[in-house]
Amino acid sequence: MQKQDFIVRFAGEGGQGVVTASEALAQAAAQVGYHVMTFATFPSQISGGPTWTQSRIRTTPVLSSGDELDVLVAFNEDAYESHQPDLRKGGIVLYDSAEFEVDEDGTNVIGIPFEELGKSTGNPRAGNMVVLGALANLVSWPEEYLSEFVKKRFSRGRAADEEIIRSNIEALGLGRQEMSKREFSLGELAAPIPPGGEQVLLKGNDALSIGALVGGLETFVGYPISPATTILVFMERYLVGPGKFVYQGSSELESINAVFGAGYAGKKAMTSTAGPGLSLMSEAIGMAWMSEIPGVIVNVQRGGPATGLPTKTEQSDLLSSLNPAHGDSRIPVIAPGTLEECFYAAIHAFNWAERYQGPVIILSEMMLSERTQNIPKPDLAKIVVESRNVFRGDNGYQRYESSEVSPMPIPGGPGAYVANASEHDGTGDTTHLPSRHVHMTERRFGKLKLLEDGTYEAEHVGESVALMPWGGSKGPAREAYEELIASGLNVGWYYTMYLNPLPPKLLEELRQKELVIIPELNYQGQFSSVLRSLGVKAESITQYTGLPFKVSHLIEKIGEKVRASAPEKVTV
Amino acid sequence: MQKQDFIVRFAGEGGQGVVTASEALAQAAAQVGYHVMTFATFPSQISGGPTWTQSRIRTTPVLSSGDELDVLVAFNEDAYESHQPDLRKGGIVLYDSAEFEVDEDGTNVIGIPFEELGKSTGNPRAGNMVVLGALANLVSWPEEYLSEFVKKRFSRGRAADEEIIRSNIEALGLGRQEMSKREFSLGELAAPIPPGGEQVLLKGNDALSIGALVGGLETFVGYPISPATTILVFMERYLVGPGKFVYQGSSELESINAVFGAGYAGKKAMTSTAGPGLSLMSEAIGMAWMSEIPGVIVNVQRGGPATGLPTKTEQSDLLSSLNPAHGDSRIPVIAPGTLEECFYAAIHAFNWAERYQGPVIILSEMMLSERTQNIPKPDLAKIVVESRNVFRGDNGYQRYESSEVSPMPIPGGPGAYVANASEHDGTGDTTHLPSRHVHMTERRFGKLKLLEDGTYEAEHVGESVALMPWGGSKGPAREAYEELIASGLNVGWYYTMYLNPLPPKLLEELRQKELVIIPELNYQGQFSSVLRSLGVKAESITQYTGLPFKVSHLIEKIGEKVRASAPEKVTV
Amino acid sequence: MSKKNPEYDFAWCPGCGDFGVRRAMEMAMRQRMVDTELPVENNVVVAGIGCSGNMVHLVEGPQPFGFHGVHGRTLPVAMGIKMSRPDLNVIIVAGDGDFLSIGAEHIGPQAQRNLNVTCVVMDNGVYGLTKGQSSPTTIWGEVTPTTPRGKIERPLNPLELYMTLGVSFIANAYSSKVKELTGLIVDGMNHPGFAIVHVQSPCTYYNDTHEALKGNPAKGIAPQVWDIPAEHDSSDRSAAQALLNADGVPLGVIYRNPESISFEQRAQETSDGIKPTSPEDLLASFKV
Amino acid sequence: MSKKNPEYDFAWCPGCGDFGVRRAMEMAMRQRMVDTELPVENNVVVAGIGCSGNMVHLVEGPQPFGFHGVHGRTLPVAMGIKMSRPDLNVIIVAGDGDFLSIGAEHIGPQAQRNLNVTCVVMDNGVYGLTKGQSSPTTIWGEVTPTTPRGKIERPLNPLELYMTLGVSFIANAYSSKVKELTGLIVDGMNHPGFAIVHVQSPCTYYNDTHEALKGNPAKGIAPQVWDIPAEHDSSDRSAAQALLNADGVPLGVIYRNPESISFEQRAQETSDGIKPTSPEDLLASFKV
Ligand SMILES: Cc1ncc(C[n+]2csc(CCOP(=O)(O)OP(=O)(O)O)c2C)c(N)n1
Ligand SMILES: Cc1ncc(C[n+]2csc(CCOP(=O)(O)OP(=O)(O)O)c2C)c(N)n1
Ligand code: SF4
Ligand code: SF4
Ligand SMILES: [Mg+2]
Ligand SMILES: [Mg+2]
Repeated sequence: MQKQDFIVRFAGEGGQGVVTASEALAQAAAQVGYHVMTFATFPSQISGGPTWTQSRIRTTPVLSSGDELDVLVAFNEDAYESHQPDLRKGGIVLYDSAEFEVDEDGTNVIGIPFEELGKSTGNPRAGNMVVLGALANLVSWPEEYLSEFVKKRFSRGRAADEEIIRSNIEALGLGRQEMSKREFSLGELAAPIPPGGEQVLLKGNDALSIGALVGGLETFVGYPISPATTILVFMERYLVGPGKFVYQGSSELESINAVFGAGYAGKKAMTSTAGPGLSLMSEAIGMAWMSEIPGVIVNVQRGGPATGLPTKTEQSDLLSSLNPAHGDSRIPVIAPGTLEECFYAAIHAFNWAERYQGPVIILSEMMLSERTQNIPKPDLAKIVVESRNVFRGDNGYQRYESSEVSPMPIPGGPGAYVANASEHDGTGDTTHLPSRHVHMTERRFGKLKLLEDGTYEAEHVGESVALMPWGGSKGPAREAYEELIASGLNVGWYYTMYLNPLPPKLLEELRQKELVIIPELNYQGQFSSVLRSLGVKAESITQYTGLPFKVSHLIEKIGEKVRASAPEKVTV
Repeated sequence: MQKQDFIVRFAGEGGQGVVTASEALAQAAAQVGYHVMTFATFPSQISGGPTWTQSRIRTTPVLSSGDELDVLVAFNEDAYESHQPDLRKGGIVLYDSAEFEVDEDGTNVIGIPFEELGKSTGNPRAGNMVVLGALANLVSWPEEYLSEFVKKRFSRGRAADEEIIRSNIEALGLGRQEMSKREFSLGELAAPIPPGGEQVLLKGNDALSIGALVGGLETFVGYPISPATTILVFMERYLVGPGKFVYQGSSELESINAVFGAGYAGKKAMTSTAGPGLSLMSEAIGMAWMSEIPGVIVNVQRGGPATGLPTKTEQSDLLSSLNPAHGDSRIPVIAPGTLEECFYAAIHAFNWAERYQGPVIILSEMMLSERTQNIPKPDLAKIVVESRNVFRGDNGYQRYESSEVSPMPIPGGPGAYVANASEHDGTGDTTHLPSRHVHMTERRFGKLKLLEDGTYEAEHVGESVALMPWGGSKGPAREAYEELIASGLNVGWYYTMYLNPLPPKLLEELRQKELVIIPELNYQGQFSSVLRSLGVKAESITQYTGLPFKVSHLIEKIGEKVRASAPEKVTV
Repeated sequence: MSKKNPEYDFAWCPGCGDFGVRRAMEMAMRQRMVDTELPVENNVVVAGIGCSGNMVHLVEGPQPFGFHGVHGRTLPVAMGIKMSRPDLNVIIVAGDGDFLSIGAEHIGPQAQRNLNVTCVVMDNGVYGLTKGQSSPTTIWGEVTPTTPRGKIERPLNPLELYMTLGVSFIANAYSSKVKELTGLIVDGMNHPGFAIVHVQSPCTYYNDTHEALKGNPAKGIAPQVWDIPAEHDSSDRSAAQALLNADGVPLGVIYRNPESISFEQRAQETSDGIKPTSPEDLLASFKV
Repeated sequence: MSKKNPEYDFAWCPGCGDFGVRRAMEMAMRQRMVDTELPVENNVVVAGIGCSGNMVHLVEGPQPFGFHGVHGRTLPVAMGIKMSRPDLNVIIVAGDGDFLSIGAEHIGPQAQRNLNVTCVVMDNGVYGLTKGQSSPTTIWGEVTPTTPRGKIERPLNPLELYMTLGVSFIANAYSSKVKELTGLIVDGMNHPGFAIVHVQSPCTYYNDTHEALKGNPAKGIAPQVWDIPAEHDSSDRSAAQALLNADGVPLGVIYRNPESISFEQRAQETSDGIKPTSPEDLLASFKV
C-alpha cells in the first residue's frame, strides 16, 4: 500500500528557518491538493532558543499534527538529541552535517550539509530548499510538486524573481540528488485526492479574525499577550474604514471596558486576550452581564495558572470563562475545535452577543491559534449575520422592564436609559427592592434560552458510553475515535463547540449515557465537572503537559475506560 | 406558657436613632442573660433614607433574626406602611404619634409621642428610652432590666453621667407608664436562662477581625467596600505595634498584591473586600496559588453581580471564590455560618494558609458581618495557631522541588529562590518543560490534602435525605430543621464551614444520600452544583431577594423536598 | 430620572456639593442642545461609583443616556463610546476616589491620545459613599476612619498631574458657583480633545470644606477660591503652571491647548484613503 | 540563576541593553553587601513581566531573593514586602510596558507615600517580550505591529511624570554605561524613600536606539546622551525641571529630595508609643 500520511518535524534554533521550511512544505503539498497541518512550539525568548515545527501531509483531512515522525530534520545537535524519541520505528533523521557530526549508523540517520549546498547555488537562503528536495525524494514526489511551488511563491513581479527561482530549483535538485545517493525511501506517498471546493491555508487566529470581520466587528481594543497578540495585530491592519475603530489598550482593564463602551454605543465590539487578561477582565464581564451589553471576548488559552506557560497549550480556562466574576452569572462560551470552527465561532459569538445582549466568550487555545491548516474556503453568501434589535420608539422607554430581551436603545437615538451594573429598575436606575432583584436575575438568566440553537455532532448514539472532546482536543480525539471504531469498540461520539448554553437536546442525550468520556487538557477535568453538575455521568481523561494529546495515548485511555465501564459488551 | 421569644423591629429614617434603639434593647437583654441578635438593613445613601433594625431576644440561642414581628416600632409613616405585613397575628405596632397619625383601631396599634416625651425629661436624646420602657411593659420585664442597663451604659466617669442616667430612667418610666395605660400585653417574656460562660456581644466583622488578630495577622492592606469596610477600619485602629502594618490601598489590585508581597516576606497577611474587589483580585490570587504564597482574603458577600446590591445579603460568590482565576486552581474556602464561626474561620484561614503555603478565602456575607449577636467569649488559651515552616538550611535550596509542601525560605534568611507565577523549576526559574508542569501541578493540588482536617456537624446520619446549609443560611436552616424534626420529619443534618477542601469523611457520607438539600441565597444553586460535580445528589432551595431566608419558607420548602424524595417514608 | 422614581433609593445629603454640579450639568447640556440643535439623547453621561456618580440617576429634565458601571473605569468606557461614535457628546462624572485612586491609570493614556470627552471630577477629598475614608486628595495629617493616626501620605495635586500628563483642557471650579461651572463644562464640551473640569464639591457629611473655600467674613476666614483673572493666557503652559503654584484655589480655565487635535480626528486621518480589504478578499489572500 | 540551569528557557538577544543593566545590578548588590555587611539574601528583586523582568532569573553570582509575579504589579508587591520587612532592601526591575502602561496606577501612590524601594525601569520604547508592539514611550509616528499607520499617541515623558508625582529620587541612565548605572542604583538604594532609576536599555531586536543614544561619529550622528554636570543641584526642583526641558538624554541624578523621610519611618512614628490592644482585651471590650 502507498503511504497515506507523511509527518516531518523541523527542529533547531529560532532564526534558523525552521518555521519557513515547514510552512513551505505544507504550502507546496496543499497546492497540489494534499491536506496539511503544521504545528509549532516557540521558546519564550525572542531571538534564538529551541524551536520546532511539524508538518503533516495526508490524502484525507488532517485531524492532529501526528504522534510519531516519519522524518526529523535536525538543524543542530540539541534538536537531534531531544527529538529522536518522537521518531517512529523506521523513521529517518536528516541533519545538517556541516553543523555537527553524528554516527551515521547506516540505517536511518542521514547527514546533508543543507546550508552549504544551498549557498552553493548563489542564494544564501536556499538551504531550506535543499531539505525539501531531499524530503521529496524520500517519498517519491514528482519533481514538479516543489518546482511549481517555487515558481508560484517567488513570482512576485520583481527583477530578481528569475534568479531566485532558478537558485531555489537548483537547491531542490541538490537535495534530491543527495538523498537519492543514499538509496533511502519511506515508500511513495499516495497522490493527493484534491478536496472538492476551494481551500484556504491559514492559522487559527487568522480564521478567527476573518470570522469576526464577517460577523460584523466594528470596534476592537486589545492588549498584547501570547498567544492572542496576532489577533490584535491582524485587526490593527484590517479593521479600517468608516465606522471602524481599532486600538491597543493600555491594559486589559482598559480594553475590556472600552469594548463594552462600544457595545453600549451600538457597535459590535471585541477584545482578545489570554488567561491573565481574562482574569483582569472579570469585573467588567460581570458588568456587561448585569447591564446587558453585547461584546465578544476571545480568550486564547495558554498554560496556566497566573503567568503560567505563555507559549504552551492548555484547556484550563473553562471554569473561569463560564463564571469569570463574582455574583450570579453564567457567560455564554463557544470553544472552537478546528480552524474552520474558529472562523464560525467568531460569527456565532457576535450573533449570540447581539441576540441576548450580553458578553460572549470565545475559548480558543494555543494549539489552534498557532497552527496552519487547509480548510474549505467559507462561502460568505451562506452566512447569517444577526444585528442588534435597536429600539426605535419614543422616549420614556424602560429597557430592562420586560421579562424577555427587548429592543436596546442606542445613544443618539430615542429611549435614553442608564446602563447600570448595580441592580436597577426598568429605566436603569439603581434599586435594591427584593422584587426587582428577583425579576432582573430571572430576566438575565432567561435570556440564555435564546442561545439554545447551538449545533452538535452525534454518532453511534445508541451506545451507552460516549466520547465527547471539547475545543482543540477534538482533532486528536476524532482520530482516536475513528481508529477505535474501526477496531470494533462500541462507543458513541458527541461534540459541540457551544459549551454554554449546551444544546438542550445534546444535554438530554448525554444524561442518558452510562458514561461520557471527556478528554481535556487540564488537571481538574473542568468540563466533566461541569457536565456532572448538570447531571451527566462524565469522566475526564486529563493531561497537563502543555502539549496536545497524542492520538495513541487517547486510544489507550479511551479503550480502557470503555472496557471498564461495560466489560460484558466488549468481551462479546 | 410564658413567651420564649421576642422580636421587635425598629423602622424609620437614617439618623432617627433606629439602630441605637435596637442595639440598646439587645444589649440590655444580653446583660440580664438573654440570647440576642440584631439584624439591620441600610440604605445606600449616607444620611437619611429608609432604615430598619430588628432585635430578637430569646431564652435559648438565637438562630435567625425571626420571620414575624411581635412589635413594629415605626418612627415615621413610611415605615409604618411598609413594615406592617411582617407583623405576626396579634403583633403590635408602636408609632410616634407626634410624627404622624393613624387610625388606632383599638386592637394593635399604639401611638406614643416618644420624642416629645423623651425631651420632656430634659434630655433631647431620651426618646429611645421611652420606646424601650414601653416595650418592657409589653412583655412584663422587671423595671431593673432596663434601669440597670442605663446605669451601666452611662456611667462613663463624666460629670454629666448622673443627669443623663436620671433623665433616661425617667424616660423609661414614661414609656412604661404610657403603655400600661393601654392595657396591652404580649404575655410575660420568660426569665433569661443565662448561658454558662462569659458572653461577648459583637458584629460579625468584629468577630472575624479579632479572630484574625488571634490567628497572628501582621500585615493588612485593604480598599474600602461595603460590607467589608469595617474590617479595614478595625485593623487601622487595632493592628498597631512592632512588626505590624496596616494601610488603605489605592485599589484592590494594589491591596491584594501587597498582601502577597507581605506573605512572601514571611508575614501573615490579609485583605478584606466584597465581590467587585474579589473579581479584581483574581489574577493575583492565581499568582499566589502558582507561586505558593500564603495570604488570606476575606470576601464579605453582598448582592451581585458587578456593582450589584452593596447593602444586601447574598451567597453568590461561591463559584468565583473556588475558582477566581484562569488556569487550574482550586482555592481553599472557609465560609462561616455564625458569628462564632467568623471568629474561628479567621484563625483557621491563617492556619491553612501557612500550612499549605497558599491563598485562602474566607467567604463571609452581609447578613453575618452587620448583625450583632451574643456568643460565648472564646477561650484564647485553647486556640491553636500554626506558624510557617520556615526554611533554615543552607543556600542552594530548591523550594519547589519536593512533591510535598516544604519549608519556605524567607527573604533575609537562607535559601534564596524566585517566587514565580510562571511555571518553574525547583528554585523558581521559569521553565516550560512538560514534566515540570506535570510535577508542579500535582504538587500544588496535592497540598490541598493537608487541609482535610475541617470539622463538620452531622445529625440523624441514618436518614437518606439530608439538609446541608452553608454560610449564613445555617441559622435559619437550623431553626427550620429543629422544627421539622420536632414535627417528625425524617431528615439528616450536615454542616461545615470548610467548603474547600470538604472534609473527606463528610463528602463520603453525602455521596451515600439519596438527596442532599442545600438552601442557599443565589440563583444558580452554586453549592449544590459543586456537590453534584463531586458526585453528591444535591439540590438547592434558592432565594435571590437580597434578604436572608425566612424560617417558615424553609420549613415549607424542605418539607416539600423531603416528602417528594421519599414519599413512602413520610406517609408511614 | 429619580425624583419621580420611588424605587431609586439614593439621595445626596443636605448641602452636598454635588447638587450644584448637577445643576451645572443640566444647564450645560441644555446649552449644548441649543448650540448644536441636537437632542439631549446625543449626550452620554458615564458615571463613576460614589456619591458623585449617582448624578447619572439624579439629573432632572431632559434625560441624556447614562452608563453606570463599575468603580474606576469611566474613562475606558468613555473611550469605547466616543471612538466608536464620535458624533456623541460624552461626559464623565466621577469622584476623587474613582477618578484619581482606583481609576488613576486611565488618565495618562487618554491624555496622550487626546480623547475628546469632558470629565467633571467631583473632588470632596474623601470617599463619601463608603463613609468617609481618605482619598488621594485628602490632606496631610487628616484623621479619617482609615487614617486614625492622621494621614501620612502626601496628597495628590490633580491639576499638576493633568498638566504633566498633557491634558489639553484643564479647568478648576467650585460646586457652589453653578453659573461659572456651567460655562466651564460647556467650554470643556466644545474643546476638541481631552477636557477635565475639576470641581471642589464638598462633602458636607464627612469633609465640609464649604466655609474654607468660600471664606466666612464673620469668623475672619478668608476665602480660598479666587477667580482666574481675565488676562490669564490659558494657552501658555508656564502661565498655567504659575497659577498652580499660587496659593488658594484658582477658578476658571487653567490651561487650554489651542492647537488641540482630537483622538478621533487623528485616528480618522491615519486611516483616510485606505481602502478596507473585504473579508472575501482577505480569505482569497489565504487561498492555497 | 540561569547560566547553569538547562531548564530555564529564556535568554536575551545579542546586544540587548538589559545585559548591561544586569551587570550594574550585580555590582550594585555587591557594593551594598560590602557597605552594609549584610548577606545578598537581604536583597529582594521584584520583577515585572517582560524581557526586562527576566533579569530576576539571569543574575549571576551571589543570589538575591526574587519575586516574579504578574504583569504590572511590581510596586504593590514591593510595598507588601518593604512595609512588612523594612530591614530588607527591595529593588524593582521592570520594563516600560510593565511599569508605565499596565502598572502606571501604582507609581503615584508609592510616590505619595515615599515607599523606600529602588525601581530600575528598563525603557526600550517597546513591548519586547510580546514582539515589538508600541509602549507608552514609543515615539510619535512610529510604525509597529500595533501602529501600522504610525503611532498617534503622544509619548509619555516618564521623568516628568515622576517629578510631578513627587518621586523623591529620580535618576536617568543608559544601559551601556554600566559603571555609572551601578552608582545610580547604589544611590537609589541608599536614598531613604522612593527612588527610580530610569534606564535607556535598547531593544536591539525591535527598537535599536544604541546608535542614536551613543551617537556615531563615523556617520555624523551626534550622541543624545550627555552627563549631567557636577554643578547640578539635584535638590533644586526647578533645576531638575530645567534638565528635563533640555534636549537629549541627560544622565545622572536629576532630583533628590534631601529631606526625604521614608514611608516606613512615618508609619512607625505615627504608631510609636501606642500600646497595642491585646486580642484578649479587645474581646473583653465586647463583653456583655
Ligand atoms: C471595585 C470596587 N471597589 C470598591 C468599591 C466601593 N466603593 C464605592 S464608592 C467608593 C469610593 C467613593 O469615593 P469617590 O469616588 O471620591 O466618590 P464620592 O462618594 O466621594 O463622591 C468605593 C471605594 C466598589 N464599588 N467597587
Ligand atoms: C496581564 C498580562 N497582560 C499581558 C501580558 C503579556 N505581556 C508579557 S510582557 C508584556 C509587555 C512587555 O513590555 P515591557 O514591560 O516594556 O518589557 P520588555 O519586554 O520590553 O522588556 C506583555 C504585554 C501578560 N503577561 N500579562
Ligand atoms: S456623604 Fe458627602 S459626598 Fe456623599 S452625599 Fe453626603 S455630603 Fe455628598
Ligand atoms: S526582544 Fe528586545 S528587549 Fe527583548 S531580549 Fe531581545 S533585544 Fe532585549
Ligand atoms: Mg470623593
Ligand atoms: Mg519595553
